[in-house]
Amino acid sequence: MTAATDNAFVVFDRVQKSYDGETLVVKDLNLDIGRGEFLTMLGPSGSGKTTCLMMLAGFETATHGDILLGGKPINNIPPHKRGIGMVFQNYALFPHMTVAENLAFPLEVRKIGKSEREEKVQRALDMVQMGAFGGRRPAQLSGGQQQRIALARALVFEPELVLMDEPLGALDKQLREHMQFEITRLAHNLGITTVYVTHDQTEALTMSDRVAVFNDGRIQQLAAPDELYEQPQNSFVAQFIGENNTLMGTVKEIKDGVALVVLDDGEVIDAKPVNVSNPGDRTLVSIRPERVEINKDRLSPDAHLVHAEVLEFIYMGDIYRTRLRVAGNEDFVIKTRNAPDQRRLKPGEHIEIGWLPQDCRALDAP
Amino acid sequence: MTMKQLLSATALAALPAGALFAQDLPPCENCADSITAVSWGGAYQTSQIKAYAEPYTALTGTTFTWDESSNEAVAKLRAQSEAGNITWDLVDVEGPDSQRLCDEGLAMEVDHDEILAAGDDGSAPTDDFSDSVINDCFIPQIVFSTTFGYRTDVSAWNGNEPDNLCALFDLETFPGKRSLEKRPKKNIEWALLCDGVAKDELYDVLSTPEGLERALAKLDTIKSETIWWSAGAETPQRLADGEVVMGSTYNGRLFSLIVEQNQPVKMLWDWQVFDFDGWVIPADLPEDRLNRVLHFLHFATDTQRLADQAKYISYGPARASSQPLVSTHADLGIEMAPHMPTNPENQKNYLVNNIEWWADNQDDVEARFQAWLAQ
Amino acid sequence: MSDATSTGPMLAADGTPLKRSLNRALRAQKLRALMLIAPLLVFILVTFIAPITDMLFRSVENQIVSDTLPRTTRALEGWDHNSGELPSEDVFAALTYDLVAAAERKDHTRLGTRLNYETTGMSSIFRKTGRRIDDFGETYMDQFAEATPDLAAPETWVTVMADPGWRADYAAWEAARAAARETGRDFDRPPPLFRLKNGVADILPEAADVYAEFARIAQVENGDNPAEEEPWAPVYLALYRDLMHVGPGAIERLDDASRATLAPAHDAVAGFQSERLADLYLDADKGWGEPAIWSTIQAFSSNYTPGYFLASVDLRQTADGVAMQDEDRRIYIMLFERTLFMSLAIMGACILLGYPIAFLLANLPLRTSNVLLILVLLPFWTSLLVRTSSWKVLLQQQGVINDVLVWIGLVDNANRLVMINNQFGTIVAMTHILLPFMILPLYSVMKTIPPTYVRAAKSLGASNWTAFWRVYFPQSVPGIGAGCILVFILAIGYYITPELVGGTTGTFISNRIAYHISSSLNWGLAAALGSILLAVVLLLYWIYDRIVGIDNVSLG
Amino acid sequence: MSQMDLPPYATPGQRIWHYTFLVICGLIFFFLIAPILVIIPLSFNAEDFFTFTPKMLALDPEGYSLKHYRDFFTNPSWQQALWNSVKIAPAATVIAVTLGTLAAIGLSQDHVPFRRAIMAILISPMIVPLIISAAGMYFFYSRIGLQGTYLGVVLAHAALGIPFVIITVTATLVGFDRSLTRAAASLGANPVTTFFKVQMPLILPGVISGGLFAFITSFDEVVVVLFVGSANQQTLPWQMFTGLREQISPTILAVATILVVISIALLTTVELLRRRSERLRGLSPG
Repeated sequence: MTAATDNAFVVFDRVQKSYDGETLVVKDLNLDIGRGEFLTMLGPSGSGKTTCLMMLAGFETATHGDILLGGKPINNIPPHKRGIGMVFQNYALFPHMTVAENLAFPLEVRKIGKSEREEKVQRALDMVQMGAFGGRRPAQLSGGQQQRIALARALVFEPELVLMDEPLGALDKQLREHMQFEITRLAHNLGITTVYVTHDQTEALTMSDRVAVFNDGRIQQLAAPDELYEQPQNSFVAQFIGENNTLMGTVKEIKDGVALVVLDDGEVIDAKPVNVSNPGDRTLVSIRPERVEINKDRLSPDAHLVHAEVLEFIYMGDIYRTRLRVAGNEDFVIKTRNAPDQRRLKPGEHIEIGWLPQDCRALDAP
Repeated sequence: MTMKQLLSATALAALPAGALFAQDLPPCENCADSITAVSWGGAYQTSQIKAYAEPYTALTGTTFTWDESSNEAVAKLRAQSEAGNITWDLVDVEGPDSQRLCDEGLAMEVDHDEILAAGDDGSAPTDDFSDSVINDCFIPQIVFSTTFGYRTDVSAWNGNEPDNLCALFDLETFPGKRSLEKRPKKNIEWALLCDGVAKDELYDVLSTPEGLERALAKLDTIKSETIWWSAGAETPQRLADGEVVMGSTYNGRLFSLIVEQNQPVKMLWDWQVFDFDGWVIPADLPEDRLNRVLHFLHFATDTQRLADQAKYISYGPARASSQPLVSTHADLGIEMAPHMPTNPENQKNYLVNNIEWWADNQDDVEARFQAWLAQ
Repeated sequence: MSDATSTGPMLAADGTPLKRSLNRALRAQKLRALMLIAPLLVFILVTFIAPITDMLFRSVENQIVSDTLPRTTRALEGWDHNSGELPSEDVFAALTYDLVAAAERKDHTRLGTRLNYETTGMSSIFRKTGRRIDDFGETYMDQFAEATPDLAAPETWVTVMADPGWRADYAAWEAARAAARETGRDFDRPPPLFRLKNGVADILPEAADVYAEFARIAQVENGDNPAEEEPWAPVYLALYRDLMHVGPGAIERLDDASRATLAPAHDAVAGFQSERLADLYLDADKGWGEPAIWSTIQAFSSNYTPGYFLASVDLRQTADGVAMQDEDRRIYIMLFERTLFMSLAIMGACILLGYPIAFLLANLPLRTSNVLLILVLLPFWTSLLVRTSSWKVLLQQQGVINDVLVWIGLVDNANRLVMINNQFGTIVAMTHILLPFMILPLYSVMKTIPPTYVRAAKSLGASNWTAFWRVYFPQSVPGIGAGCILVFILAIGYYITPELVGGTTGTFISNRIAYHISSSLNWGLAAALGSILLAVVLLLYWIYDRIVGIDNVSLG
Repeated sequence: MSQMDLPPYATPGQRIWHYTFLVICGLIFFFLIAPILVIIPLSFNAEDFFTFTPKMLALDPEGYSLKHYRDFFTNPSWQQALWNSVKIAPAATVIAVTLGTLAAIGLSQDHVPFRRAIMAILISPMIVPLIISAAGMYFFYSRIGLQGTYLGVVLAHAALGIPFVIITVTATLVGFDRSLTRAAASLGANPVTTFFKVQMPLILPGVISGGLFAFITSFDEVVVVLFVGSANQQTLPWQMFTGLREQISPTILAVATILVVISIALLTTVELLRRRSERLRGLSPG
């Protein structure tokens, strides 16, 4: 059993969850979250991430296993005694109360005196720059404003742990980016442990200290954002995080940390073996679009070169996005920076592209 | 409320002869202070309230609750007794129902001479009430009769007016809707009388299977023109509204329609059917309630009180000694005697319900009649 | 799903079956939900479901025959109703004992009424016989009194029959009562109930049985001391029959006091002038000569009977099985048919009137339709009796509608239309009353039909009618279904309105049920009719639940 | 744009049909409303008739009078009936609303075993024909000593009102955002506080309109009270029923008018509540 250290403020210990007794939505989950950490649970819908959050908050009961908070198992503690702040997907602001009443609610149930309550409410409102809105009803606020209030309400009673369940899902892109920044700022300033659930990988990468990628009821990879992006441990993570080109093939041999992969159209490439171990394994080779180079002179000499045919060229402002046919794959995408020296490719053009072997990762075949 | 209090106050003040004071009434020991009485509603119940209940309340302070369920008295008493929870103290029923309640042990048997007041001429209650004491449970109040009323302004009759009962079956001369009771009793007797059966042979004929069918066949001739009533107030109402041109009902109801409400309706006394109506006490009453009821009955059935009732409704008191005291209508001041069913003018042709025959055959005839009605 | 292999139930990480650990986790949750529901569920079960079950039970209950005539039903077991012969004297004797007790308890008229539902005439037979039953056995009473004057004294019977222990108890009780009276205390201890002497029932089975019955009735019903009451005549009949059967040795086995009384009687009975019980019965009512009377008693001697249900569908139970009811008494099938017909007519009228209104409401701008909706909801919220009285006022011959028709000259004053106290009145009034129940579900379904479908149909070239009939109408069918079942369920069980405006031809089966409860007192038949009606309604309820879902009922 | 507007390109036939349809609808509305309204003027009749007298038609003030209302307010049996109704209906409503709301909340939870069957039982008082309910209660309540008591009538009426509470509260709970109660719990409120501070205020419109239905069910109920009640429990509908069965006394029309006014008031209340609840619900996201 893990001790209550800063590295394990929240512990999921072999947690399982089933709703119907037939299928597990969370399978043998083990996860430690450190104090002050901003951890994001990322995954497609139905991957079990929200269930984990709900178990932590106490709204679902683990079918098996323990969840520990500050070293103590909380399985038998009802939600309202857990002292965990939570921001809901739809904000869940009480429509019949004003903003200030919403914020005062957690303080009221904690029997905090009136003056202290008002002071804390005001401070929380100021914190989210909503100081003037205390008398309004939630229905009179915009989505972004409601979001701030929800955040302020989850923080106003100074919980050590805050859970956020896709809190920015309903906002438009700009507002979302702004709020991402606000939330991280607040979380770090206040030193609160945050568990954040989202299916938006950009959000996960920009906000988190660590990201747990969920799929099929399991954590596929738990790592810092850069590591997750740069070094996906399996094909799911590689495909789920960021854009990715994939080529199917078979491992021919592994030697000196380099795998020789025969692609399905017969071409042979070098790749970094990540989770292939034996020759003959089917593999999915992944290369990030921005790591593919079309300027041969920018490539190091040991880079691998592959023939490609341009199928489509899309102008996207800051970058060009080009779709190619590579080794039989017609969805091979490359991204090139919009720079004065950058060529605009034309459909039908035949080019050579290349990449570094360490950028090309041989993963398990899904 | 004020209106009524005023009325009852004047009623009390207006009768020095029969006036009673609290000290004249023997005290009631171990008595409940309220009575739940069951009656028929309408003018009849009002006459009981005026003649018995209000004076009694004035003397003793007893409160009355009235339930207009006499129609369903047998059913409700049976259910109450099955449950062992009798909520009624006093039930006003017709003779045959009292027979049934008595037969089934639902009504209490009483000793009339013991519980009732002697007549003011000194006669013993059983002698004074004589024939109206039809069984051991029945405490008679009135003789009433079921008669016919008809509208006097029916243009389709071409100035004819019915002068005998059989006009009921004469749709040629007297077209229009009839109103008859939704029960076989009286209807089948009338049907047979108009089908040529002599009064003395009525129940003999009815005792044969063909007799009942013959009566129903006669009724068939007017079935399509008949609206059936189950409450005594329906016929007067329909006559007043012009819904029907003639119909049977209790003579008192017609009296108030004709005399009190001045409707263009006349009464047909031909072949009126006499019946007794009176009280029964539910069996197994708790002692205090029983004491109160007996105390009230002693008061309410004395010679004066029964005669008083006739001030409000044209039913004949069941006590012989009350007959001479019947005076004038309380509000209208008219002589009541000519409106009594027992007035010799009115009883040239009359029938008396054969209570025994009906007690024996009620279930059969009722079932057949209801089936006939529904078909 | 991939984990759900073929190796049986899924296991959790610690090896327990997943279902079980899931159940453990859910138990608290379920328990909390049930705790919230439980008070109401118990409440409904006690105040509503139990009464209905209890009433339905009456439709098969038939204890009254075997309770009132225990000896007779037992004695009749051996009688063959097909023989065409009357039962034996033993059966008549058993009936005498039963009837005299029943008449004392005043049960016999009720039994007669019960059996009269099955065979007409029984009520009158039981009444008439009940009046005479006290005298049955009087011949023997007189002859015993002559032969052994002792037997005329009530005290003698107690000596012969009563348990000495009981006599002692009774004496003690009387003493206690006297003492209480003296001191003016309340005394409400009931007297000890009569007990038979040991062995007397072996020797004098019938006499002991009837005397014990007599003694108990004297105590319980009348509050008398058996030692002071003269036994019923049938007790002497029983004694006569016993003494005729017992051998001389039997009397010897009795105690001295009894022997002293009974020995002379035993010697005398052989010389008694006897009389056939059957003749007494036939004299009381010649109906007893009909084997049908006896076979009815026999057929209904069991504690449960299908009789009421058979009667509800115009059949009847005879000793030979089920037969059609006499033609002139068949009304229930007709009443059920009429109930169904009128309910369907009301339902049809509701669709015809409700559909256009719902359509209008669903397709008007919200502001206008909300105002018009109030016109639908106002009748819905108005007292049923108010609406019924309105229709009475409107439909009468001298009512508003006839007045208007006469005034505009459509109808001659002398020939005013008859619109009330018949089916027409019921159908019109109930259509008005139930119309909101059709409009509201229809409206809520129609509101969910997006206008784009009809627009799409029109853009594809459909005429207004085609667009409505092929596109809109099919989508509104679920609303029609919901409304129809709701209206039909409510209509089929209606009571108040048909009672007030239906006359004799416009009434429903409900009115007949009420009639049997409060007027004819045939509660068993009322329960059977009610059961059938309830079954129909529950079937429709089930269908409704299937189609609409009972919690989706909209209440405006 | 409403579907009912007539487009400018409509053919004459379509126009005729359009107006015919509106006329038909108008007639049906007339059929719905007229019977209720017609009794209102009649209740002011100065005569004891139920048709419009010539004086009334001539709008002669002498043709009108308040005497039937006076009778209602001074006649002790009507007053007793009114008083009984006023006593019984609220008591039945309180029972129905309390138990019904709790049960509806229980039923709205996940994992309720036998939910469908329980629901069917709880709704059944609305479905079972009243005469059967009344007969059953009559016999059963007699047996347990409840027949002819206020308690018996109140319990019976509560049972009849419960389905309406269940249905309306369940419907409100369907629209109720579960995350609100979760939010309250996460903010530290215990279940009781959560219920009274968050859930109850929000489902209140549903509870109140369920309560109104239960109230009107009891206030308007006649069959069951005829059987379960006795003389002491005569309610307004009972009094109206016996009156109607025997004669249409104009006093009944006065009572009917009063009841129509009450139902209009109730209807307005419900409409206002519905608007309030839509405002609260409709404007909050999700």
